[in-house]
Amino acid sequence: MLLHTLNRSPRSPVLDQVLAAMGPEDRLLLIEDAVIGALPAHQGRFESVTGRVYALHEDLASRGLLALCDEAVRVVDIAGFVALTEECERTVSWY
Amino acid sequence: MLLHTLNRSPRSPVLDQVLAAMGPEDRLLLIEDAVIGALPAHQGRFESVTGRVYALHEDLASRGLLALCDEAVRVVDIAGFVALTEECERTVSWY
Amino acid sequence: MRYAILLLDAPYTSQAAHSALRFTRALLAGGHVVDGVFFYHDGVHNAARLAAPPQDEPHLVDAWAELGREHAVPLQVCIAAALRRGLLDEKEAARHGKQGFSVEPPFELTGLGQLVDLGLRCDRLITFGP
Amino acid sequence: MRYAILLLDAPYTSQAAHSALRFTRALLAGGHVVDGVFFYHDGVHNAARLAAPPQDEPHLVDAWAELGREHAVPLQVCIAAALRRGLLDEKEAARHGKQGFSVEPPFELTGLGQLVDLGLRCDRLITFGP
Amino acid sequence: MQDETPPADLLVILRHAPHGSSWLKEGLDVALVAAAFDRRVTLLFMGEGITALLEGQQAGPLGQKGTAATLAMLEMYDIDSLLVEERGMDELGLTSEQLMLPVRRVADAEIPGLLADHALVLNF
Amino acid sequence: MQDETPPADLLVILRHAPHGSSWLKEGLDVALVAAAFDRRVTLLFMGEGITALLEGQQAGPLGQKGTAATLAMLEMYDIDSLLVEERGMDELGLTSEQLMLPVRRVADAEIPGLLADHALVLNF
Repeated sequence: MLLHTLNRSPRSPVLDQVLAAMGPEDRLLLIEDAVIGALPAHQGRFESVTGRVYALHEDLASRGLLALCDEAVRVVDIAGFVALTEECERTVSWY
Repeated sequence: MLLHTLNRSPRSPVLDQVLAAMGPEDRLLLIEDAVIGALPAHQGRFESVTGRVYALHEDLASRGLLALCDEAVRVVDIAGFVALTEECERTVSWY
Repeated sequence: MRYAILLLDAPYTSQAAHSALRFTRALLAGGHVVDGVFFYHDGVHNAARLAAPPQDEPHLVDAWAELGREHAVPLQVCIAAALRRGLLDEKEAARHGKQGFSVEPPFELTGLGQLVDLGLRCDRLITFGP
Repeated sequence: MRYAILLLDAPYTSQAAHSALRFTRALLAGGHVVDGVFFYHDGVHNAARLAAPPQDEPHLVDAWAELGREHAVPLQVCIAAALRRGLLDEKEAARHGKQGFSVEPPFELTGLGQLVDLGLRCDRLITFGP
Repeated sequence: MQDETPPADLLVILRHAPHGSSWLKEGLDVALVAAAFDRRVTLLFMGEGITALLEGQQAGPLGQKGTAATLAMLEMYDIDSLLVEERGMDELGLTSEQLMLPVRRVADAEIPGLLADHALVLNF
Repeated sequence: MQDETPPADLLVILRHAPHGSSWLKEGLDVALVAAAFDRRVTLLFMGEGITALLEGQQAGPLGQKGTAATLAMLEMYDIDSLLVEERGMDELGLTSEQLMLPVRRVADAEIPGLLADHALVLNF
């Protein structure tokens, strides 16, 4: 099981690349500009990986997105980010 | 009449922005990574501005794309780029 | 016509600086006047006097300096964007208590007002982004 | 576990450096070992000793240096990526005939082989890109 | 409003989100400087740039200031022409009520005219 | 081929076109250094990174070297596992015959396995 991080908005073609690269157990963590992907309007883009999408609390909070975050997205803080990298065998970053 | 320059690949959402911003007479010049958009496979993305799309000769040549360029795309060199900026009232760059 | 150039990315990271340099040379070759090249965002790295690119690659910092000197084109570097990126001339280095400096003439640190002024004064402003 | 960090963008230009610094601090707080932070591509600008960001913004260069010293974390800067971007330590400045230098300890210029070595030796390599 | 007054001097297009990069801050800085020099400025928020206007933004976890405080000062600089791309709002699923400042929504069809009507257009 | 030999140590993913940025060059440099240190390296070209393999590339107009010469040297470094994303080939409308080196096309479904099989994955 791998962890993938993404820091680009859901309109970026990089999202297509990470989705193509994700295995059936892999997890996706949205950080930086990618947390815009946690908005309900964007959940269609993450259909193939629903339930395995995480977003960084601090990046949601600084952007005013915490209250707008879709409930299908799991919110983790920086310690949770560290924990994800421990649990997953490897981390691949997409930017 | 404005000139728009684009230096991102046709898969970038920036292309949607420049297409939205182009007036009916405006021209689009593809430079740097955007010259990949001159490939025949990508011409569907430029349907709304066909005949007003230019690509920079030197950037096509260095990438091995000169012979692959679609015939609907007008190829100009750097002097042609200068001429376009003279003819157009203003240049807006999209990146 | 009177042109101004706005350059927003560093050499070597993207092609923007190469494109801007070639375009500026083509303007001068075509008889146009270039009222200034303004370096903003990561474009301020074009003024890095310590840049030591490989011998077989174009030296963008030297090329800008030569163009600026030979054609009397002002090379204006946004001071706020430069300071946070480690680009200081002797005066700013002294003001910030730093030993050594990373920007020298013909590049000059200046305010953003110069960009607005250039853009509204010239017939054409052409931007090169990353 | 043993971690390595790869940082690929400059401070202030993108958030990558901020994320990498916070993540590295969280690793150390969690009891992990950080075998090295490797600065590549525009990440080399994190070593810019002349950086003078506004007082009310975090000073990333100083923060990395402090982290490196306090926790004995090697701060390895790719020498090839650094030279072309104007980041030279005293030794490289002398070798290239430049007056002044822009990188100082605890940052160290090193080869790309260190990145491969770090990546294969550690349990986890985490990359922060622009 | 916009339609009845003469066009402003400078159109600044803001396409980047806050915190993730310095583009938004550096674009706003140009707008503020122009306004300080008595130039009339229009701001157009496109794509993710629209999220710059979201209510409830905070400093980043390292104390990064962000841009919300700068936006709150725009009125002091007499920058009151804030336009947002309608399509961008729809793609984000946002409504004007969720934004911290009053804005005018512009349809795709209006954008070419905006670019044509300003003496200088800067894209960030 | 790929399936019969033990997995390589390092997977380098190349997603950027030549000349437009330094990403491709800097990604290839990592691959070459790893190979020089006797590490087994796989290259995966995705998206516009595939255009790095186009025939007929030249130096840039200021004499920028580009990356074609580096790619031509890969065999000397025993880097012979060159994979290209099938979907990217189709989107570009390119065929393997237009590429300067022999490659293996990989379908989307194979990519997760590639990432799982390499001890280290670096994305450029």
